[in-house]
Amino acid sequence: MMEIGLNHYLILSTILFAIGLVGVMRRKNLLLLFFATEILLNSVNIAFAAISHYYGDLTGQMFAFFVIAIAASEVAVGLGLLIVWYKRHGNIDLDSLASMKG
Amino acid sequence: MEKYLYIALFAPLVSSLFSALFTATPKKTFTGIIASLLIFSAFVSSSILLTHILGGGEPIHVEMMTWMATGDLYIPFGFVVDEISVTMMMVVTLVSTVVHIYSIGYMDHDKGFNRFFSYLSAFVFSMMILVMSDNYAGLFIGWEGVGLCSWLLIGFWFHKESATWAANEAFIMNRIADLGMLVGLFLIYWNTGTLQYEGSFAAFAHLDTTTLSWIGIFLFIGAMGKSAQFPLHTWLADAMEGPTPVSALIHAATMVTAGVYLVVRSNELYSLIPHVGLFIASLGAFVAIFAASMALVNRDMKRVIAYSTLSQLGYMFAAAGLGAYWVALFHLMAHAFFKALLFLGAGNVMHAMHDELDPFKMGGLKKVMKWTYIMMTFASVALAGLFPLAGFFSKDTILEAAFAEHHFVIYSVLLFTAGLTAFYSFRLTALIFEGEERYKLFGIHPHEAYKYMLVAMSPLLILAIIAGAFRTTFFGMVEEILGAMEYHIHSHVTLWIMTIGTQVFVILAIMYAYKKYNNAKITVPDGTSAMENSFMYKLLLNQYYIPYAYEKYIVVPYREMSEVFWTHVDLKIVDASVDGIAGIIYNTGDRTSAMQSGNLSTMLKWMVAGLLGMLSLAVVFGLAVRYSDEILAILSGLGV
Amino acid sequence: MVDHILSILIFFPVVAALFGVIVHKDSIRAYGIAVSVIEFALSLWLWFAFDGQSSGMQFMESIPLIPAFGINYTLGVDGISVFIIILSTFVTLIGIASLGEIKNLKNMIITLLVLQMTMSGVFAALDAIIFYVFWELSLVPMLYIIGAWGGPLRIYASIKFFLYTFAGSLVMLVGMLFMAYFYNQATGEWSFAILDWYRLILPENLQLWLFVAFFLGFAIKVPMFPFHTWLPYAHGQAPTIGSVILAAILLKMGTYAFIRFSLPLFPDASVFFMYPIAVIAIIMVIYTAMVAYGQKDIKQVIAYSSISHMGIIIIGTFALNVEGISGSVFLMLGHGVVAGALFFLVGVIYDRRHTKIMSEFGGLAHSMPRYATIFGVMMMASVGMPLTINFVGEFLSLLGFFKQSQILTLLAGVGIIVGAIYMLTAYKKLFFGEITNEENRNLPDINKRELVALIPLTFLAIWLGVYPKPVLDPINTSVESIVQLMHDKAQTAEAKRRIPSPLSQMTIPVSSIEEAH
Amino acid sequence: MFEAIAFYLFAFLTIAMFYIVVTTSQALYALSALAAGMIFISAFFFILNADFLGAIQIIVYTGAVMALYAFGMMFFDTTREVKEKKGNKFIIVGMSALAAALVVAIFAAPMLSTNIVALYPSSADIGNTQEVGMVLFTKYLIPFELAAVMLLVAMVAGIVLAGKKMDNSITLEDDTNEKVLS
Amino acid sequence: MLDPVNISLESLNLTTLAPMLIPIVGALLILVMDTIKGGLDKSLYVVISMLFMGIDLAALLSASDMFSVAGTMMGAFDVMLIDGLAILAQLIIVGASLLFIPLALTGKRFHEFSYPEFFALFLFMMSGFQFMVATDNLILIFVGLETASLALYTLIALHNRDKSFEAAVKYFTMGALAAGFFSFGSMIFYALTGSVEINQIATVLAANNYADIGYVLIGTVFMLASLGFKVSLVPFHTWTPDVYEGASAAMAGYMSIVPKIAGFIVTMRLFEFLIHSHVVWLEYVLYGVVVVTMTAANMWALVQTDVKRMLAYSSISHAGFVMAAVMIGTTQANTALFLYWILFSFTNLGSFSMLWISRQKSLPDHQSSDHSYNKFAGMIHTAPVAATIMTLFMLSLAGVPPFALFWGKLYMIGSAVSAGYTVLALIMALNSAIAGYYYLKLVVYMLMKDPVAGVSGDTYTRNATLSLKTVIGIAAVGTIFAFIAINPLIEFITSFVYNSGY
Repeated sequence: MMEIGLNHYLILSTILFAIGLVGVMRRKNLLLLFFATEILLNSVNIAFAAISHYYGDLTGQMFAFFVIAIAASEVAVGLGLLIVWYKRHGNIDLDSLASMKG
Repeated sequence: MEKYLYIALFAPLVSSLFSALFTATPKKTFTGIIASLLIFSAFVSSSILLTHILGGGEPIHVEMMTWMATGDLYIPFGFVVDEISVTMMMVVTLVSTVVHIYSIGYMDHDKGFNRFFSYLSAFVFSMMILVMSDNYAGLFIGWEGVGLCSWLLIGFWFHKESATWAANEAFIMNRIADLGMLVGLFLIYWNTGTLQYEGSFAAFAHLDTTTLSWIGIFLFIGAMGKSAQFPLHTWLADAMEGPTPVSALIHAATMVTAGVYLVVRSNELYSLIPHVGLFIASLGAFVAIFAASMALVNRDMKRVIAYSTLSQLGYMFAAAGLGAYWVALFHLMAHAFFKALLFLGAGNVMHAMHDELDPFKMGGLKKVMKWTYIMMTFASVALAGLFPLAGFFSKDTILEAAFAEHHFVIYSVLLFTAGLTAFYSFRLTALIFEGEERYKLFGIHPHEAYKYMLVAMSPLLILAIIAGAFRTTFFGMVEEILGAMEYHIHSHVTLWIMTIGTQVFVILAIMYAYKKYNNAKITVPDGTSAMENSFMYKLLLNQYYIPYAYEKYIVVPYREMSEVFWTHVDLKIVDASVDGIAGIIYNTGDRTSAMQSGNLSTMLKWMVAGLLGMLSLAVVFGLAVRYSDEILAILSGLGV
Repeated sequence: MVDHILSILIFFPVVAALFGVIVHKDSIRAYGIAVSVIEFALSLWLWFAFDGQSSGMQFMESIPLIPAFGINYTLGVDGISVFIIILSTFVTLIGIASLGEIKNLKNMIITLLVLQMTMSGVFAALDAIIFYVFWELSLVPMLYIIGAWGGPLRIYASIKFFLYTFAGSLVMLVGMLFMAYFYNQATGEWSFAILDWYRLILPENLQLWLFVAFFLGFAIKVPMFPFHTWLPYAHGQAPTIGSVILAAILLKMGTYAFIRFSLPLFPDASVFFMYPIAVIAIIMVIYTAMVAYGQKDIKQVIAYSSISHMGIIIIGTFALNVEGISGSVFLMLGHGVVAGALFFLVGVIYDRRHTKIMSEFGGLAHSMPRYATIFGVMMMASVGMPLTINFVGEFLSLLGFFKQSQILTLLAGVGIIVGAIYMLTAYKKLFFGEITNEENRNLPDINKRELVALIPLTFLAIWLGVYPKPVLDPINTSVESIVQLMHDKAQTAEAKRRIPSPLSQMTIPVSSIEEAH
Repeated sequence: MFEAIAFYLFAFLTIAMFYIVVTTSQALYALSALAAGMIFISAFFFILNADFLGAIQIIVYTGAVMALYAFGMMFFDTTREVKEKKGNKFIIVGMSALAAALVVAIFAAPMLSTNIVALYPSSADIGNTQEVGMVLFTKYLIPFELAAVMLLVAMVAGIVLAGKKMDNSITLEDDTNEKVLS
Repeated sequence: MLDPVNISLESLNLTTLAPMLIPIVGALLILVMDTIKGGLDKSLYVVISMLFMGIDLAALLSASDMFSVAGTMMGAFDVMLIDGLAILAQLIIVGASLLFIPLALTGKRFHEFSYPEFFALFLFMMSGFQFMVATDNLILIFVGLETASLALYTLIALHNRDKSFEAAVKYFTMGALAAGFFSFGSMIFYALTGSVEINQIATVLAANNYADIGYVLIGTVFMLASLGFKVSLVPFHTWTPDVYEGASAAMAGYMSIVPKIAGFIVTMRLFEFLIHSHVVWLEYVLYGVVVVTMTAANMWALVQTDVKRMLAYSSISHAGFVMAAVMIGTTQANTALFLYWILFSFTNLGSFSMLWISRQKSLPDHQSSDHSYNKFAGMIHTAPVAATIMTLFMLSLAGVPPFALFWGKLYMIGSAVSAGYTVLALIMALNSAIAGYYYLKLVVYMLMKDPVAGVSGDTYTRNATLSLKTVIGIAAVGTIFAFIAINPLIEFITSFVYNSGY
């Protein structure tokens, strides 16, 4: 228990990922929804770093690095989209995105 | 000789096609004349062929061309003129010549004059094919061809509902029998490898009795239809809706006897299976009395004669079934003459009475229609079988044959029927020609038929009288081919007693008929007399309720079943299940497309759900793999 | 040129159709007739050049199309297919020649020419995939014909027609792929050539499965009970020309395919399924005849009667002997002529009265005697009157099957009775009796344009009934080789027995005669 | 021992922070909690000797990303309480429960792969940043460059989307009289 | 201290990078040009894009020549992997892009084409997809995927109307979730094997004899979820219809082809070794997913009222069809995958282009979507040629021979049959039959219904220009005469796929 192994990190990562999932499912505000997706990516990063550490291999860190880059890019595009939407509709409520269905 | 064969065969066809050219035009008398001439030429050719055969000439056999040939099957258009077919050809061409000429007068005022001759000649052609073919398939062509012409001619007055109904009935009933015949043909082919008479007859000798019996039975089923034997007899009476010359030619003299011809032609088969023959004979005897009984009370002149025909066909089958093929054929010939005469006479009466058919509405016509009276009386006498007319010789021989073969039941039935025959024949004559002139009540002014019609009928009259004289010649001719034998009653005394007894019985019947119907008290029945209300009378008048039963238990259920099959089975089950499958697919799509609510949150949930679903599967599988040993242990512990 | 006559036959109409697009619509009828006359002449030439004594495929052409997957553009005809091709060109010709004044005539003629291509293609194809291509492609023009010129329910009918057939043939396609796969397993090469497949002897259980797969495709096309319900709709809604071609040619694709594929490829399975299929065929014969009797619409009567007749064709096919198969092939032609003519005839009154309900008519024989005559001839041909074309086929089919089962043949034979019942009844309703509906009193009799279509058909119906030899002989030759092939390929003793070799003489009389002496 | 305490402490903190992110109805709380969570995550990186990553995490996330979000939040005026319609709680709760169960099931068992050979082994005597640089500019040069392109894409995309030109949609303009190219 | 690293330039094999770099250069050039002189006409950018795509194509062709001589090439520190799959997929990507980009030259003006950035982003996206297929390194795949996706979201949104924003947001959000799945999946594989290269992963797993099968499955699940989103497998497909509807028809057509082929390549690389190692679980799950995808998407397509949405569902169904090839995993199946997709590209691009040329700017009366079925009613009367061509595409999609897609289906079902997947083959066949209905529905509307009042022939070609017509012509010719090209295609693809070890 006190010896922190890889599994601890993995479990932590998974828990955080699950929290992210809950957020993704639960959030109706797009901005807050994007927060949840950040949680997803971050949770994975912990795991990558941990594996990298325990295997003594740098690839995991590399992956985490790129994940961070991706997360940053996503934010830019995502916010851009939100801005456009907000300009037109004055809200970023997810439920307002329902003109197409069936 | 072959050219005469071809003339005899194709002259009617030419005649038919020629008349057909004018079907769309108004009446042209010359079509009738030319048709009659062509048929007459066929008659002449047949006569020449007859002389050839009578003179001991070889049977003529020609093979015109191949019809169907595939696999081992080979069917040519082959024709044979031998003793049997030449007899039939004579009967057919003679009667049809007479009927053609007669029809020129009879159909005088009909719009469909030209059409009529076309049909009539087509019928003759079909009949010629039927009797001249050298194989069963060719016979079947003629068989169906006469059926077609019969349909056309019964329904000739197609504006009449009853006529067209009767035409269809006749056709369909015949089809039922034709199926039997087809099956017979199939049996012959697969057991003998050929449908030629020669080849199959040769092979019959080597087949086992069961097979032969089946062949015999199925062929006879075919014959039953064409010859209107019970239970397929109802169409014949209804067929009287057609013009009377048609009834004379088709439904008395020729087509209906095709069944007899078939049995006679297949004598080599039937002589191998006497038990089937006995059945045929018994059925024939039954039909003889059965039909005669219906003739007793019927109030339709033509129907009475039709029942009489039926009854006489029963005689023929009785003879053929008992192996007396030549007798059957002889009776067929004789019957053709006097029955055609009887019908044509009836036609005259109808013409005179403006298509009135109820003899009770006639009476005393002998004054205006003397020649018709004479002809019909002679014909009736011949029918009744009085010496020395044709009917005596042929019918009496049948009785003798039955007696000689020790089939006493058949004999008695036939004997009794002879009495009935005499009774109804003279009931009819008496009602029509004797007694009060009841037609006056209905304002009808009867007149005798055209002269040439009467002249045309005269050969029949003569033959009805003298045909009996040909008995010996005929016997000599067909002896070889039909394996014919004279029937000898063991003692002359018995023979004499029988003959005279029969004659007396018949004469008594005639006298009773005259007594009963030749008096002034006869009125048009109105359904009030005690006799008319008796059970028997009603039974007979309604033809034993057989047509009624057919209608109620076959026709109506068939129609209803068809409706049900269509509206319920086809539309509601078969089609609906096809549409149902499509509908299920469509509706599933329709309902589940709600999954696509367009809401992003739902979409995300679906993604997560998909992930979790697969994860659960993976975990279950992973655990199962990891603990597979334990699971196996548990399962084996449970005894699985 | 004669070496490529089949390709020319197939592609000439479609090329002509493409050029037809630029023809002005006033002249399109003449153009269509000209093209179809040439096509018909080509097909007659095919007949002329055809060697009736040879049992093999003739005018073979082969161009590699997808050699990597064993698909080649292979064509060829034998006695079985050559006449159906001729019939198809003939029906197209008279169909175009007798087209009435319809809207979008140009589209119709172009569509018909495309349809002609697919029809020739199906019957000339000797490669399963090429066969399938034309088979499926034929649906499209027909879909358009029904859907664009049909009655009020035309869209439903056309979609039903298309999808039903499409679904069935996709299953068949899977079967074909399996067949090719087995060929690949056996020889190491891919091939979809039918003649190659003929050489393949499959184990019986595989045969059964493949037979079923092919059967679905064919049975729906034929159409066999209970897959037949698209047909009444298709016929009921289709314009006259559509019904004519559908009945005369398209339905024959199914029965033809049975003979081309199912029998020679799966002889053991054919024997195995003979009885079930015969029972289905008998249901088709009797049941649909009864349904036909219950109809109120004359066209539906004829539509159901088609199904009934197809039952007899199936029976003949599954007789598995030369007599039966020859008969069924001949009956395909016969039914093509007769059903085609009957649909033409229905079209005639429909053009005049715009109704097909029988109770609207009655007594037409008074006002339209010539029409009644031709109808009568065709009706008699339809009920199988001897000396008409249908009799030969029906007789031989039933005769053939009689060898396999007497009882079932007897039941199938009931078809000639029930067939007469609905046909005569319908005829009576249309033509007999007094004229009850005043509108019928002055209907013009059949006109020249209609006679153009009907006279040749009537002539054919009788000519081939009286003298079927020129057609029956080549059919017989080819059928014999197919039956021989089946006999040789059959593995089970039962199948060997059921499929007699046409080369051996009929044994029964000979042996029994010898025994007797 | 220190490591364990640190792990549990930060694990608790991150979970708590992220829990707040997904549950709070105050956007501002969520933003703050997210930022805090990210910083706590960087702590793990430091624990795990991934110093470079930790630095990047703080700079990129808490510096750049959070700044962007903060800007966005101001723009969207979501500082007030976020009203979220309550969806079907049952589904979410159910799925979360399932997820939790799966997590336990999955990671209850240890991973068996022990014989992993490090492809790019980290060595104790070199600084983490140097190591990372070494790998990044050899092996992962191409992904790195592509990441640069990706950022460029994101930048262009952001600019274009948020640009003024988007305000008037040509797509929706009616241009019936427009010259037709053909 | 670190030793200096000496790397020879040859060992980097930089030619492997050429096909991806060319579009990047093109994109940069466009950006630079715009900076120097704004307001240039879109046709210029279209031509420049095409030019670079042409060069790209040439580079790919030379790469394919090299491949056929030298086999699989690795490059750039073994990150790049140029094998047959990579080349084929890139050919499809570049080819489809080449056909797509002229669709920008519309008769009407649309918002997105007024941006030079549109073309730059487009080229970036292409390059992203090219990277994605030309590597087996999960990191590069991920980065390539995101590059392409981010560009794609923007391209959709640039159409600039509510529906396209909605589409972009939906796509983006779900894409972010899928990215999370992808990284989690990669993490598990990394945890299992210490590597993020698929080859290496396979080797290590095989060496361990799949001892951690449970974890492998978990990783697989996440990967499947993520890639399933990309290639739109049920239940990860939900974005597809909405995004297709929201995007311009041209974009939708493009999306139905290019991102998916990239997804399929990754799927093949990742899953086929698992299937070949008899991970039966994956096989079963894929089987289920494939069947559900084909069938359910077909059913939903049945009930659509808008042609574009119908085509969206239909492309989901087609994706399921193709996914079956991945599951079957034989060389023939993989060949079938490419063959199918090439043929599908022609047909689908053609049909979406037909929608594109009939695009009106404002919605017609009583219609809630751009391309409702009703719009096409009676088209044969008003625009016969267009109707005929559209019919052609529909028939091809339905798999009516001899049009393009029939051959794809034939070969695909054939590969299923050859691999013993009888039931699957039947399901595929029956699904094609179901699909027939909705394609036919459009045909029925066009050919058999009467035109809606007030619709004239140019309704359907209002957006048409020569370049659009050319694209449609190419697609039509490709669809009709596909049968000529099938054999060379099969041989070409088979040699490439086979030599890549698939």
